[in-house]
Amino acid sequence: MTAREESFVALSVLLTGYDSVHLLGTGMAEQYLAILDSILPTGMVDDLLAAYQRLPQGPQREPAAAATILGDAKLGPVARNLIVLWYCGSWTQLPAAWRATYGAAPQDTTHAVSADAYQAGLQWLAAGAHPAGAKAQGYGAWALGPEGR
Amino acid sequence: MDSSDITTLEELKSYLYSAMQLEHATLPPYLVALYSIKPGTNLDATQIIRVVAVEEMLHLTFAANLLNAIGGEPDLTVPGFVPNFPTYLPDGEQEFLVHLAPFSRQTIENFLQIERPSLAPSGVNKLVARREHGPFLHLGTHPRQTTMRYYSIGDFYKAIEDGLVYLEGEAQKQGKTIFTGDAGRQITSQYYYSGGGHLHPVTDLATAVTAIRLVIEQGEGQTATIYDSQKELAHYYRFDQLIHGRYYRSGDAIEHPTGEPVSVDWDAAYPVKTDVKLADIPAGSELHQAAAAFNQAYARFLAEITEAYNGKPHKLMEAVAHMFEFRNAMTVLIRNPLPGSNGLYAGPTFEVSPEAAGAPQAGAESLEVVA
Amino acid sequence: MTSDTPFDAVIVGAGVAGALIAKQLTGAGLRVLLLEAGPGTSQSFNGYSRHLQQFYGATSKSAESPWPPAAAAPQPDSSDLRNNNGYFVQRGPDLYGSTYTRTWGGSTLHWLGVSLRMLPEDFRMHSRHGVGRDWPLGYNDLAPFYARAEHELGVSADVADQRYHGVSFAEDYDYPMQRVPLSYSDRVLGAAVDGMTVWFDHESFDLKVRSYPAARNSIPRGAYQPVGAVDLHDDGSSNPPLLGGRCQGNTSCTPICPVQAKYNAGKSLAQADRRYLTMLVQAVASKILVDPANGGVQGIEYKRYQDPASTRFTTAVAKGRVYILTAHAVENARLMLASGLTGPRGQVGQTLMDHPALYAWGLAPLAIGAFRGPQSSAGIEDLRGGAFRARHAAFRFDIGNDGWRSTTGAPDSTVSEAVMSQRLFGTALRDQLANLLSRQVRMSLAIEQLPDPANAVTVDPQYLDALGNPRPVISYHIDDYTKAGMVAASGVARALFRRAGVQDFSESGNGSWFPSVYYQGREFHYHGMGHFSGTHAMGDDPQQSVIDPDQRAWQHHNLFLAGSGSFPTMGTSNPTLTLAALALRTADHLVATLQQ
Amino acid sequence: MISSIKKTSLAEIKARLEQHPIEAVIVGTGISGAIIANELTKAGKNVLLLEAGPGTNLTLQGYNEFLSNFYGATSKDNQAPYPVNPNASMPRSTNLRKLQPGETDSATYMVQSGPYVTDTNYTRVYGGTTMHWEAKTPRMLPEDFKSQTLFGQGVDWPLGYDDLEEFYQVAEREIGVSADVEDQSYLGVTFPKDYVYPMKGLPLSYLDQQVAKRLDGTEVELYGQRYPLKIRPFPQGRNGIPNDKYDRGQGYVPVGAVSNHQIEIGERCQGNTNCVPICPVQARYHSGKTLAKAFQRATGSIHLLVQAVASRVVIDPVSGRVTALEVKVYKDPKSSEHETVTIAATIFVLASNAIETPRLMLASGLRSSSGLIGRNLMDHSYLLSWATMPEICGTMRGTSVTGGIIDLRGGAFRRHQAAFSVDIHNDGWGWAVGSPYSDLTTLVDQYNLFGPELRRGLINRISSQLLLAFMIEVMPSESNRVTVDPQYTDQLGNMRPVVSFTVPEYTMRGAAYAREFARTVFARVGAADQSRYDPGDYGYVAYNGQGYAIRGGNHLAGTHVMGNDRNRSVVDTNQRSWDHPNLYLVGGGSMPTIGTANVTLTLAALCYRSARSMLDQLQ
Amino acid sequence: MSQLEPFLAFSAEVTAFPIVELQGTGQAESYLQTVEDIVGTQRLDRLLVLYQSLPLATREDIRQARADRLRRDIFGSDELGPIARNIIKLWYSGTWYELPSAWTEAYGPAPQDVTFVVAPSSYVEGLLWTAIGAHPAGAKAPGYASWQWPPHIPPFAGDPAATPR
Repeated sequence: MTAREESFVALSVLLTGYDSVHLLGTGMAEQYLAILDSILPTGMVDDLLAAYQRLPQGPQREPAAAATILGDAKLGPVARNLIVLWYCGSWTQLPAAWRATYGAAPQDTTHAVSADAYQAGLQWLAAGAHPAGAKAQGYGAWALGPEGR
Repeated sequence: MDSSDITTLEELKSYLYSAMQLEHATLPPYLVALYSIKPGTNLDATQIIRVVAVEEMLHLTFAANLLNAIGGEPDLTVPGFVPNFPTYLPDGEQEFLVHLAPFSRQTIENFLQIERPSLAPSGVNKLVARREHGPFLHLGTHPRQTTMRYYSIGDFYKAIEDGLVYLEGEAQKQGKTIFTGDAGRQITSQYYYSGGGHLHPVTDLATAVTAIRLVIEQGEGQTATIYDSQKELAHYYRFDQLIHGRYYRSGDAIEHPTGEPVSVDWDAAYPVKTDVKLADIPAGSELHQAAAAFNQAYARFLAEITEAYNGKPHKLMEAVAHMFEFRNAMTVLIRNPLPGSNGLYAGPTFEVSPEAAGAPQAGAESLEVVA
Repeated sequence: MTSDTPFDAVIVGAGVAGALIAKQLTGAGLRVLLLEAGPGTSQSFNGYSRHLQQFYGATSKSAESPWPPAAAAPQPDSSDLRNNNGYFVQRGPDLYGSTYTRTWGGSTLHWLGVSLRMLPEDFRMHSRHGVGRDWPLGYNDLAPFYARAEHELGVSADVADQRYHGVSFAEDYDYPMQRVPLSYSDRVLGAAVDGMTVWFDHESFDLKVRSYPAARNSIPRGAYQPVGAVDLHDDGSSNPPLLGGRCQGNTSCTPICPVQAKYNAGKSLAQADRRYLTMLVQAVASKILVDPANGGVQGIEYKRYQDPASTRFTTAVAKGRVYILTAHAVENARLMLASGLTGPRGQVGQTLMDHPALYAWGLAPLAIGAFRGPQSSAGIEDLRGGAFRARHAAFRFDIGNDGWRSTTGAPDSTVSEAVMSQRLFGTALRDQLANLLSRQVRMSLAIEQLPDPANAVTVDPQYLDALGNPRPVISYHIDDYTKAGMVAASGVARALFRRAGVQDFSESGNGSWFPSVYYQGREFHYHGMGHFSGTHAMGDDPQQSVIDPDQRAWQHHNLFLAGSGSFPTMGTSNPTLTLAALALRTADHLVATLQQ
Repeated sequence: MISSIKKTSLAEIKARLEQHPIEAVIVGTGISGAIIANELTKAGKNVLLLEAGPGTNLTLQGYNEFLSNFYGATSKDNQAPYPVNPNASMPRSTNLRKLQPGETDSATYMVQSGPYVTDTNYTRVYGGTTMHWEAKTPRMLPEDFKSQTLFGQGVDWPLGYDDLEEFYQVAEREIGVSADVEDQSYLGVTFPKDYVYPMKGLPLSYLDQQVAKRLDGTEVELYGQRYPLKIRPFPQGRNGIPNDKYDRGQGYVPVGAVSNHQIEIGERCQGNTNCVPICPVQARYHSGKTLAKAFQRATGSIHLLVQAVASRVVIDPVSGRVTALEVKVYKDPKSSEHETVTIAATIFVLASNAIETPRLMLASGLRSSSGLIGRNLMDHSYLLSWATMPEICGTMRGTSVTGGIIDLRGGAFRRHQAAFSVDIHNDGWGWAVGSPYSDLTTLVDQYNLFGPELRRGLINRISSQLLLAFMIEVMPSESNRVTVDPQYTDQLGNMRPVVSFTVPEYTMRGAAYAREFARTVFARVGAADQSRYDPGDYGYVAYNGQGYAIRGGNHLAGTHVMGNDRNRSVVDTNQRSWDHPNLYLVGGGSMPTIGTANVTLTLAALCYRSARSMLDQLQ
Repeated sequence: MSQLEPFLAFSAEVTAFPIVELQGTGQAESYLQTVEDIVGTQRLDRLLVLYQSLPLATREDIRQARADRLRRDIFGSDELGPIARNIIKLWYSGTWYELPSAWTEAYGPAPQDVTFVVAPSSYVEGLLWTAIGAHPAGAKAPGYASWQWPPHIPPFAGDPAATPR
């Protein structure tokens, strides 16, 4: 894995709340980074990664992330899209104001990334379930209590 | 030299400690009476008692400022600082007990006794023999001569004023001063809740004397007039308005208020059991727990004030906010029927023991909010 | 009867009715031509898997998402309701909320698999409750066919659960497979609901969360052999199923069962005798050719297209001794009307019905494990019958296992709300999702609807599809009988949530895009259940009905209209099992007459 | 303070009128009337004050009745404490409804002729709207006085910041403003060297601090310029800690509750979280405090006639001077029985507010030669955005508002879109959705909670509420106006105000940006946006495909605008009518624009300025 | 007076405020009176008798059973549920909320059944404010500058946040 990819995964860990083992386990990391690269203006992914690198350690880390990444007019919508990408496997069109300011790529439409991405969505993991229509838990498993997260 | 005279700095400090004890002791009775009034009734009485109680807090703080000014260390957590009610307070002529009791004519008359204006006739020894009163605490007694007491609270404060003048005079002769306390320990109006501009720091003899005179005036008043120098009605006359059912106006003669009528509904109060004790409340009951919790919180409050008086004046603002919370805790107790007492109600017992306060230093910390 | 055509029967539509009839007729050695308007891509396992991938990759996971229509055989789509510009021409006043699938296997590809029998009282609505009309058949007439249909569809249930409101079974009968286990959330809800009593006037009903008969493979009883996934090839060969012997809990019955553990019509077609069956896919029936002298059908004109993306076609005529329309309640009526056949007193297309349904949804007090199991495994059936039906509709509840997917688009919408609106990220986000998603509860409240001639499918030459076939024009309204049922049903749902301590979010659907009706000052958002019926109702009286009890058109001696369009009323049962029973009954009739 | 305010009976007034000519009649006891009355009596002038309400709150008992009304009211709206009085009605927000295009709703006192329905209101009782004001007292920015020159928007004032500065100081003293100069020196607002406010600033609420912790220092970009953000305290007309540096070290003595006997409350705010609709202890300024001083000083030369509704301004057609005022004096709020009296005086001061003053003028047939009476009605448009904070912040405590964001009150972007000031509300989502009651009913009735889950649910739901109220600038537009119509009258037969208002595009651009800005703030503090605007809301305004619920701000202005040109204004810079030399129209109505400052402080400053001119005229 | 004790016991459980604090509002009698006046003594009796018949919660499993029964038999009842919910709202806000129209249709209207604040003092004594560590707007002010400190949210028995489940 390149340093850039490592940095991307580390950012994703912060944003999604899942550790890198989980994220890499989906097999989607490279693809998601590529999506960001293809949709965002040149250099913006690196801006995002740089902003991540600048975050302080310790208890101020989360508030700082909230302020300098999620709260940033440019990076915030991108970061939120990345979270949704991880959780749902789909890309959401960036807000109109963002598109007007920073330029819209033609690929920036709301779309499901791929069949794999759908099945890799973290939302199912969070729910203690499985993607509807895939990774079934087996006959009768539904009669047992859920094991969350 | 009169036997009442103060001649040493230590003596002055113990007088001032007694003064704090005295000022504080009036608070519980006033508060119980105030909060026993049923909501929405007796609006005038509510205002009158509330204002007096607030001023007693002011006097307490003045006493702390005086003590701090001469290098003392106010401590409200000393065992016995809070009296065990009923208790005796000194008055001019006759002995009487001060009770924790609900709002009633009798209770207001009790308050009038507390605030009765009186000074010893000139030339008379201000100390009079004290009768033995059993286990009750005595306030306003002479610190050195425990068998004697002051003729009145006014005399007691007058003795302090004389002591201040005397001791500072002696000190000045040697190029020194008794006002050696850290000015940063003074509580100023910034930190005191009500009445902008009333509270001033005590840093020298002049400010000390001003403070003492204000306490005397606001409290018992001067015999000659019903208004103090700030054109405010003295406590005695404020209560007196409730008895007469009429407000005083400027120019009124003592005992003859001619202002607007004051409507008093003596029955519109919860019949709190007089001088209720924890022991009166069934052990283990929720009510018992609530009453004990109140005492505990009150002890912590005193610890917090002590902290404020000892170099952290900003803590007073927080303490005052907690005092507002006691108001709510007190009203809760007052509105709970007291089991097995024929229709009487519970109330705060003010039984504050060191144990209840927890470890002495833990006071402020344990008030950390639960958020 | 002698044969002057190569086929004994021409069947239009490869859905459940057509498949069952084809299987029965070919089994009897009768030659069958089956025309299917849509493509046959779901016949092979690989083709079916591509549909599954299509679903995975779809941005909207709607009921139609795995099954996109061919340009030449368009179909309604649930998103059409947002702006009313789809295949249906909706004339209102209310919107008809349901959809169906025009492809090989029909709507059973995306059905839920609920296989309820109708109640005995459902067949006698007019006699018993003074509303609607009676069937020319009774429960007892259909009971043997129900049993056979349950066998054909592979229904999992325990008879012990299904005896209520007069539903009876032969003494030694039980379903071919054991009931599908109740989900954990059913059991939690059941613990709160069971024993709850509802009063309608002076009649009380004890509610119970119970498993319903489902056409999904579970544990077989006795010697029953469940039928798994279909794998038919163009050369006519077929592989034994590798999958689908048992439900795995994919929580995806609608829109697609990944393993085909749930019945679809392809399974019956795979069992048809291929020696006697000719299947033409991508063949859209466009006109019924009738002999004006005696009303007899002379052939069915159809348009065949080669490319599902294109609308180029060739026209041909299919001929047989008899003609059986099993295209769908709407498509049957549409084809008749497009051919100028309006039936006795113009009844073709009239009395269109559905089960308008409400959603009730909320958050359970504890995690109940949403998004697991079959899409739904239990319901509440106790209010399907009762004296109250004289005044308002009966209803049944389906309890979902898929969280708020149907109502809000969860879990995606839950994620989106948390990220985009609430601006959560990291562990706070994960905690919130874990907490919210696993507690989501949803019920569908399916409400009975009465036959009303004003609710109708018609055609209008100004509205044509790409092949020039007229599109269905739908007039529809929901009457007070059904609306009063909505009031009752939502009241029960609310009470039920209260007992279970479920935080009720149903009211927050007020901004929903689902169509709504107003009643007693309240707004009800409803959706369709896909339960089209009534468009060619059967009866004893040739003047008062379109077909006879054998589903033969009164006016055309060799034309059969089969499917839920034949229902005079539909009670509260999901219609598939009943239409399957009717199809088997008609098949018996056809075998008996055609073999003469 | 102990006050000796007395109502004077109509009979006494009549008797006095025969003996002593009245020098000034003032209509209205709100802050404008009070300041002018106080200034005139200082100079020994003979003043008659008219109040439309019954003046029950002159006594502490009466004031407490208002408080009790509020406690007992089912709807705790702005007017909850103030009884319905058909003889002096006031707008109430509780029965507004959305209008169809072209529709007029006369079901409420203030007739809404649309298209926008405003819930703006004012109070017709003794003390006027200062009885329910929130008491925020920011000064206008220097650039606010020149918005036409600087931004090509609105009009310039005939006065500048420097002309008003000394009067701002006087007004701050009278109102008793608590603030710290270092917090209030921004965007060109300057103070004389060594100036301090009478009292120190009120502390920011815990909620403000939690927001500030994460927001301070971040920036937003707008039309190419970056604006750093900071949570700042607002200046407040509310007693805090007196600043001993005030008045060159003289200090400041706060004015507490006004009463007819000693009560000693209100010298300092207690945090009742109830500035609007009524401060229980009178720690917040109301104009009764100013009037108490006037009556204290000059018992014989100032008189108050209550239940007196001015109904006609009588003009001498030759000179244009006002010869008299017709006043309907009613006996009982419940009955229309009244006596009409005619009162002559040397000068006449209409100080009833920016709706009632033009209403009286128009009802008297006085449209002003510029035709601008009643036109250019302005009010701040409020847009609310609400969210849940990530932790418990102790919402529902403190004064209504302690802090907010003022960084976008000014800047070059005002060429394109309206400026705004942002309040952080300490009372949660109350204004937006009726919290905390709506939270209680949702949790109990809909979420089916009880017991500990309910109690915890309430804590989590209420104590972390954050509401940002955007007070958005509105520029003058002649079509936004107050008129009268003989078909709409009140119980006394006086014509009611008819309001037509469209939220201007310039304001809506600001609103649309405000919504985005709110999202940015929420993202930075980690708050979850919960805002929803219902298309059925009476104040719903659609703009660029989005909808917003816009609320009125009770900051009424512009209806008798001041200016240097008599053809383009109604009053001169002394608020004297161009047409009627002995008539003054005072108050917010004189303001040509309102910027993003709550109007009270500025209109008070104007009244001090005008009082000098009146005294000159009375010499 | 006979009803007061069970009324308070029920109220304490459903509001999660101990009886001492309920009594401490001084509103107990007037709330009981309000409920009786509007829904009738007999119906309230039924609710309280049903309440008293619930299993006593001494162990964790029984506690859950008790909560379930309370939910099912009282809060889930068409007749008693709306009353129980109204009692909660009464204590928390001092306001009687008009019963749902479905209830009124089924069990008959009461003339006093309109939304109203029971008394000015009941507004002031609403437990809502105590629960969130605040004070009723316009009353029981907490003192100057108190708002700058974090709220004191009183702990209470059974707080789900204190005892994670």
